[in-house]
Amino acid sequence: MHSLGEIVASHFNYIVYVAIMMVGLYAMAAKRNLIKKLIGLGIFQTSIMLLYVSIGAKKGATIPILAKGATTVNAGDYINPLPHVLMLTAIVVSVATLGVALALVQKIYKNFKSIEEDEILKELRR
Amino acid sequence: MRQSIPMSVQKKTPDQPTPARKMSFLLDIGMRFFMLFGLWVLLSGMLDAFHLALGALSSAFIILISYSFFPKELILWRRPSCIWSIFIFILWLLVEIIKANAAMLRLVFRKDITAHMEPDIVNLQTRLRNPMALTVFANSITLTPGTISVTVNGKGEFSVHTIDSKSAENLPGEMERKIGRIFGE
Amino acid sequence: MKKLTLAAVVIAGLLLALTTLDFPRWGDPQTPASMHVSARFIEKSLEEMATPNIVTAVLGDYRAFDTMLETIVVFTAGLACFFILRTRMTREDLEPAAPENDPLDLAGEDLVIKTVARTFIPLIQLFGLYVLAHGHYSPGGGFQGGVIFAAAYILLAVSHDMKTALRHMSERASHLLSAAGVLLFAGIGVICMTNGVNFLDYGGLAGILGMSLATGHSFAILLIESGVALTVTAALIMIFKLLSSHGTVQEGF
Amino acid sequence: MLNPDSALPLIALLAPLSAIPGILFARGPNVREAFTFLAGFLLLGIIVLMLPDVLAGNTPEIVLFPVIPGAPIALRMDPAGMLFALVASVLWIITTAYAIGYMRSKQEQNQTRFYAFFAVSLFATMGAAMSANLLTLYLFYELLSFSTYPLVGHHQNDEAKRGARKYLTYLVATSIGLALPALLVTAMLSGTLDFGGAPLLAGKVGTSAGAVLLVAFLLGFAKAALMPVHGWLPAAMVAPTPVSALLHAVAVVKVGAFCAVRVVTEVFGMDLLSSLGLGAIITGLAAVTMLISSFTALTQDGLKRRLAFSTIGQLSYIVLGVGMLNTVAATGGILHIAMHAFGKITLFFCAGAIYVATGEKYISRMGGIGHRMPLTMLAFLIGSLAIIGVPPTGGFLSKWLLLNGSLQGDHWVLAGVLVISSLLNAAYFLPIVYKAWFCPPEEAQHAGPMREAPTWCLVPLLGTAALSVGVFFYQETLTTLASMAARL
Amino acid sequence: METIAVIFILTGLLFDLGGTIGILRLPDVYTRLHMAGKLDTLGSLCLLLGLAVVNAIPLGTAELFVSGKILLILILVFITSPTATHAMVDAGIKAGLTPWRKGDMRR
Amino acid sequence: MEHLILFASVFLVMLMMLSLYRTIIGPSTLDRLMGMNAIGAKTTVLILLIGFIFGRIDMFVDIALSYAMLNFIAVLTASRYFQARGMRKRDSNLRVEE
Amino acid sequence: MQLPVLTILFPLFGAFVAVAVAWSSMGRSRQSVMPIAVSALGLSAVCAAVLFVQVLSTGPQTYLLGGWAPPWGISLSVDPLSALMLVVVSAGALLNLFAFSFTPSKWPLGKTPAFLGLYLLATAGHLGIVATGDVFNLFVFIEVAALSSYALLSMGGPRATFASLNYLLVGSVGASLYLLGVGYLYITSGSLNMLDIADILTTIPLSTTTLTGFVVLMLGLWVKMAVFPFHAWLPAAYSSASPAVSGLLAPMTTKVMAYVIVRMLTTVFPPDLLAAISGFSSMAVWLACVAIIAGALMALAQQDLRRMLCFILVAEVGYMLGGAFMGNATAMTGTILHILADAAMTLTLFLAVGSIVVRTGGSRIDDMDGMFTTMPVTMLAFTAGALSMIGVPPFCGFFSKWYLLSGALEAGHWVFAGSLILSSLVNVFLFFRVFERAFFRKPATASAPDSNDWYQLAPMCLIALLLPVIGLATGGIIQQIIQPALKGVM
Ligand code: NA
Ligand code: NA
Repeated sequence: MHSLGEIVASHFNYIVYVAIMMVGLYAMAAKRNLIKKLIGLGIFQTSIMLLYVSIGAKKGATIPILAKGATTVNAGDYINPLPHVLMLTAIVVSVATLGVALALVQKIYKNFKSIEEDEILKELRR
Repeated sequence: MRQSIPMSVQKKTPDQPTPARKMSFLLDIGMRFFMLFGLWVLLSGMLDAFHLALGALSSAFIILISYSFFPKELILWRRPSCIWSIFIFILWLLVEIIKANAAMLRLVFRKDITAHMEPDIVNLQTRLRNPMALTVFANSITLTPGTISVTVNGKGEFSVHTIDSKSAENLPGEMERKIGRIFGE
Repeated sequence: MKKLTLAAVVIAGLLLALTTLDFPRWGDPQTPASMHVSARFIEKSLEEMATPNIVTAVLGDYRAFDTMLETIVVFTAGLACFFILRTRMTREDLEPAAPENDPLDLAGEDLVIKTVARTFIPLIQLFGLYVLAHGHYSPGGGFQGGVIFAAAYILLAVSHDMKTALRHMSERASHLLSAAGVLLFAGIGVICMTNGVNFLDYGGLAGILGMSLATGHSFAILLIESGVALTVTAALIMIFKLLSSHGTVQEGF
Repeated sequence: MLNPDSALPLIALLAPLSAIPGILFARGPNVREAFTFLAGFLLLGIIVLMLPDVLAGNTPEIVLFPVIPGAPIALRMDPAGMLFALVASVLWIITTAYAIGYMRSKQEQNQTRFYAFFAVSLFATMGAAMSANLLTLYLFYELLSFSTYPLVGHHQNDEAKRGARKYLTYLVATSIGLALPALLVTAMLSGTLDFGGAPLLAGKVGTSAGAVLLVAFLLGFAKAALMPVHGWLPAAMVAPTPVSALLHAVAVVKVGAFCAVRVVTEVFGMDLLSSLGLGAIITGLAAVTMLISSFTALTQDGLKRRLAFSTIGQLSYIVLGVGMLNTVAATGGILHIAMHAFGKITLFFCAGAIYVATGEKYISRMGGIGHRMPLTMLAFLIGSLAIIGVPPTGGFLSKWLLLNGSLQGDHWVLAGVLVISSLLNAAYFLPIVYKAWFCPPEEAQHAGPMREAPTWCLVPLLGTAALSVGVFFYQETLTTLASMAARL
Repeated sequence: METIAVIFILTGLLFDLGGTIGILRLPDVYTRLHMAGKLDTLGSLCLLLGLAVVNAIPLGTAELFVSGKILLILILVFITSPTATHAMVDAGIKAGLTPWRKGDMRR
Repeated sequence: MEHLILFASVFLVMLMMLSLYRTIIGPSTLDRLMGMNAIGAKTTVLILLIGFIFGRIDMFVDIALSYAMLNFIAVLTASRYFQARGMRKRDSNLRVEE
Repeated sequence: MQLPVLTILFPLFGAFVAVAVAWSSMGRSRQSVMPIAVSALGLSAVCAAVLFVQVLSTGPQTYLLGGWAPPWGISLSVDPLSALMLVVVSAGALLNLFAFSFTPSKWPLGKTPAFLGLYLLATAGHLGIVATGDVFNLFVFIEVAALSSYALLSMGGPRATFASLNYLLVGSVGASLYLLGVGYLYITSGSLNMLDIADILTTIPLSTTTLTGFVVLMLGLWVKMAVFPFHAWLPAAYSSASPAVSGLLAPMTTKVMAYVIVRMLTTVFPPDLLAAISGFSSMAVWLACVAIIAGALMALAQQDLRRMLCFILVAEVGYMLGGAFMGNATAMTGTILHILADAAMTLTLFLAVGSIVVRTGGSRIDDMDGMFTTMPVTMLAFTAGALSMIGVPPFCGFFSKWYLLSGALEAGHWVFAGSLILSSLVNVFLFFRVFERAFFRKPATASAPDSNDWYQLAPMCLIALLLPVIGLATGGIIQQIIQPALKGVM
């Protein structure tokens, strides 16, 4: 078996992703401020993007843009473009979601004069 | 971004277009076009027909939608002599900037940092009126020793945040003169 | 309660981290992810669509449908923000009156910022177009170009004010442009269909335009990227206007 | 699939529904009720058309929707179903006539809704009678529960609400909570729910599982009103009398009893039940229900409530008959479906007629009413005799067979129960008749010139009374059907 | 050429270091902005210039184009950086954030 | 030269970490904004340095250019937002500090 | 043929064109937007129906978008089941829109085009989720559907806005978890095409990565489907939204997500996977039991008809979840049947309640007095939906429940069967509580019976009449649609 250190070294990207994800999840679950919740959501989504992008990494490969005048292309020379494509889409989606979320928060603020969940719930129960 | 530019251009020139005005207008556009096109070529680095055509189209398109944004002062062909003034000014400014930064660098590594400073906000009045000149002046103030421009208005009134009492002593002074020379004020 | 949440999150994290030990090592070039589908993208994209930027090739061609939907997501977000936030709809604020004074009046307080913004806006716009047009060769494309273009507009709104910004792009224009972008993208797909091939099969377009297959694909990617850029620009501007003016699309900042 | 012969059950099923468009869109009440009659005669005609075929030992069958493998929605006319369908369709016509008299003279609201749901209920009843499998039977059983709900609650007042609520609670809770699971388990064990083949559970269950299933079925089909799930029946008496008459003397309760018959004959089979020794459960439940309800009936002052408890008891005769697991008793039980129907409907009609004519609901206030409504009380007497089982009424035939069957199976206790119960029947009915005619004038609440209920009320009840007697003399068809059903 | 580049880069790093220490040590946001606005700007300028030179060493057309773009970034930074500083100070004053005076507490 | 580039990158990242202190601690929102701006200015250079490390500076220069632009616009927008909020708060006699 | 993509494209184009037309000539063409939306949905429904017939007669279709063969390109894959789902979604959206097409006057001023655009986008998103054969593309479709749903659901006052944000937070986490699961699958297989992944997974041994991916992906879908305890967003969002919106989304979203789960279980993941983590599937079934009971209990506590329906929906989600994870074909058949049945009966109920809300301004159960008198047609439709929910034959709710119960018995899961029975009984109580008020009490205010707007009542009556028809067609549905989908899997 490999030593723990080696495993951690070769899997650090995954450990980082999990750590970030949990930070985001915690923020979403524990914070009562709606904006902070949104930030938590953003962190959560970012962690998944990190995971994807790190899947695409290849040792000894460069960014997936063919060098000028390249004639023979070897798949090993370029990092995997697919995760980047997917994450570009995911980023756009998360930005769009953020936009809609901010719009909702603004509307909520207009209605309740607060973005604290507890106060809003108190108001709603009345 | 304007939807119907030809109309708005017409609106901006309500007088009858004289031939001279027309000529100057075309030259204006041409200068802008070549400025943008040059920028495109620099950015693109692709000199094939397709990309050059794209560049030409893009430049024209930008002129079409953003005609009104181009500061008139940037059109240098009106007064070629100012190029020399600009050159002088930039050199002078660089020296000043380096001086300023050297002073700041020294300050930063001082132990009793706050003892060597006495921040204040001072007001200035310049004779500059041209917005571009005022802008250059304001940014130059920000870049030079111990001063940051806070508010500027079209009447040439400045307020400046200084880090110690000496910093604002030379203002407006030489800087104003040099900038005035560029913009003919 | 917070401690409980924390404990739950930590436990979930540990579990998740444990499962990642099964993952391939970082940077391993022999993983299924690197070998299976992506290899073809890397090896064939230049030949099939004359596009050195493989990301653009995958985004704009192999997985163009995803990209179309992503554009639609942006379009949806713009529409959604409008639907959620927009208040007080009158005819005037949809089509603001023609400017009486110079819209780019430089006098007043924020002279420096206004002037700098004015200088840079056309340049930023040109750069946006450059990014859009060179997505085939460098990290760019419709989305990035659109964002930069929208940023130029935001710069205008921030350096001047919303009224000035609205004179340069009315609410109506941003709606129309954002719809036009997705229509352009999906329309290209449909035009391909008229040549008897499937939706978004750019070979159909190449046939119509009489281009070689790879050139046709490359050209089609540029077209759809333009659609993406249009929608992204317009929708981001729309969202910005709504959020910064609290839905009135009049003042703000 | 659709040859004209096997289509007959389907046509019979749809006949009651055919009245509904007419009822809903009719211009006036006369036209509306004409449609009901039309449908009734249509139904009866088709049933009669099928009768020779069934008597000849055929069973017209039709598969409508193959919803579940082994349990399609399918119709099948066998002798038991034919007996029930015949009785129900005959009585529907008569009840319609009665309803016209009753509803019009009481000036009831929402008569269109009444007739529409009446037709739907008949549809469900016919479906239950002709069900070719347990699933179809369950389907129509449930439909009947829900379609009679608006009829029970017809008056739309608080009392009606309470009655309807109780009615539905009992019926639906048991059918979903007990019958449906039992149905599912049966389906799982046997793979099919079809009637007409070998009993579904033959050889598939042991004693304890069988007992659980049996109880679940018997109580699950709570329309049979075995105790302790009988409470809905008296509560449902808030309905207008025609509803009580047809539905609670004929359709609803008989569907329950019919289900019990099906459970015994088709699901378990007499052989299985006797080999597992489960007959005692059925007869035990029935006997207890019979006695308790008869005693309870004695204490009731409301005429309709007394009739209701009487019904609970009489339904147990049917269950008891099939529960004794011999052909003779089973024939008696199945025949009692018909015989009790004629008698009990007569009694309900009479109760309604009294109410229409005098507004009287309570037995204690019916002294001397025989002088005022002699024909009605004559019919009441005949109905009572039919229930008690005195010749020459139909009730005698079924009870006789039941008694014979119990003796044949050496069920001495049950024979005793039957006799005691019949005596109790007499005890709670005959005093009414006696009081109606022979109470001392000073105690009589009613006197004076004869003033019967309207003709539309009177003629039907005389008709059913005549039928109660008539079936004694023209018993052959019914008895044949019953014995055919019992032999299956 | 290479030496010039190295000198530029090292100078740039020095200025950046100064700027960072400045924004950490100085007493309020305005004085910190003096550091960020000047030292960081000049630091970036030096670094960019150094990188432009580094890149231009092979002297091919493509490389010169790229160096040109780096110079473009330089010009951009040269103009926008003081503008941003000005904007922040302006915003602070207008929002009512009072400047630190001698003798005040550190903020 | 590679070593210098690498050194410069690491050095810049270190400085960014230090600036992050301002961003997180503040104390005023404007301090955070300034911290962000300082990081952003260094990021522009860092992107170029990464380009050198990857040997694809021709690609990364575009990214750096767009980053510089967007950073400027973002800082401008944020400071305008800060200003607008501060003016609103001042109107309602509230403290500006966080 | 191009039908698979056309089914999705029509509503998409409808949305773009609606927005473009509305803004290209304000005021004048406001009226033309509704016809655009209706015809877009109508065309989509026609395409779906024709596609359904085609697929039934000639077998499943795979549509290669961009002409790229899988696994490189994105493909739509339509089998009888997904074709039927397409019909259900598009026809449901059309009927709902038709039924509420008279309400724009109650919508915010000037927002009708945006509303219709979002409506069409939401529909297209759900259609795409059903049709796509690519796991990542499914994520994007989920987001198209979700974003438009968030916006639509926010219409209906402060409470709706807050509920909608809550939904956004939860829904985004759900979608992200799904995306994470897709990432795990991608790590294992290197592919995004469903069939390709399935092929690869059968050739390699089950790994921790695959199993974790499966679990995470399922968790994500559960959140989107409102499985207890991730259900809280559903009642909040659907009960406060405008009736036209809840009428669209309540029948659609949870069912489409349940369909995705079924699809994943039957086509993507290998059959031995569930056996390898039997603990997970048994947990899922237990969770389903809890969901059913909890949904029923919470429904009991509601004073508002729409909220009550929403909690019943939570219980229904439990039905579908339990059946999907029961592990036998009968239960899976029940789940699929229940997806169809629940879509139809939820649509009926929400259309009816929506009409009540539009007419009376609320849906408090206390305000239901005399509803049978004031809105007889609506209440009849409501009754049909209610009977189906209770599970009365021949309404479709009975037959799906029958299969679910049979499946539970087959698996020996008595608790699940018991929960189903119990929830049916609770449903009786819930609905008859409403009926008693509506039937036995006098209407509070004397008002004319149902309005005569046939376009408001017709969709409701149509779908109510369909309930028994679907039920009686169960045999055909199973034979033609479900058995092919489950062939070789279970
Ligand atoms: Na993109
Ligand atoms: Na239910």
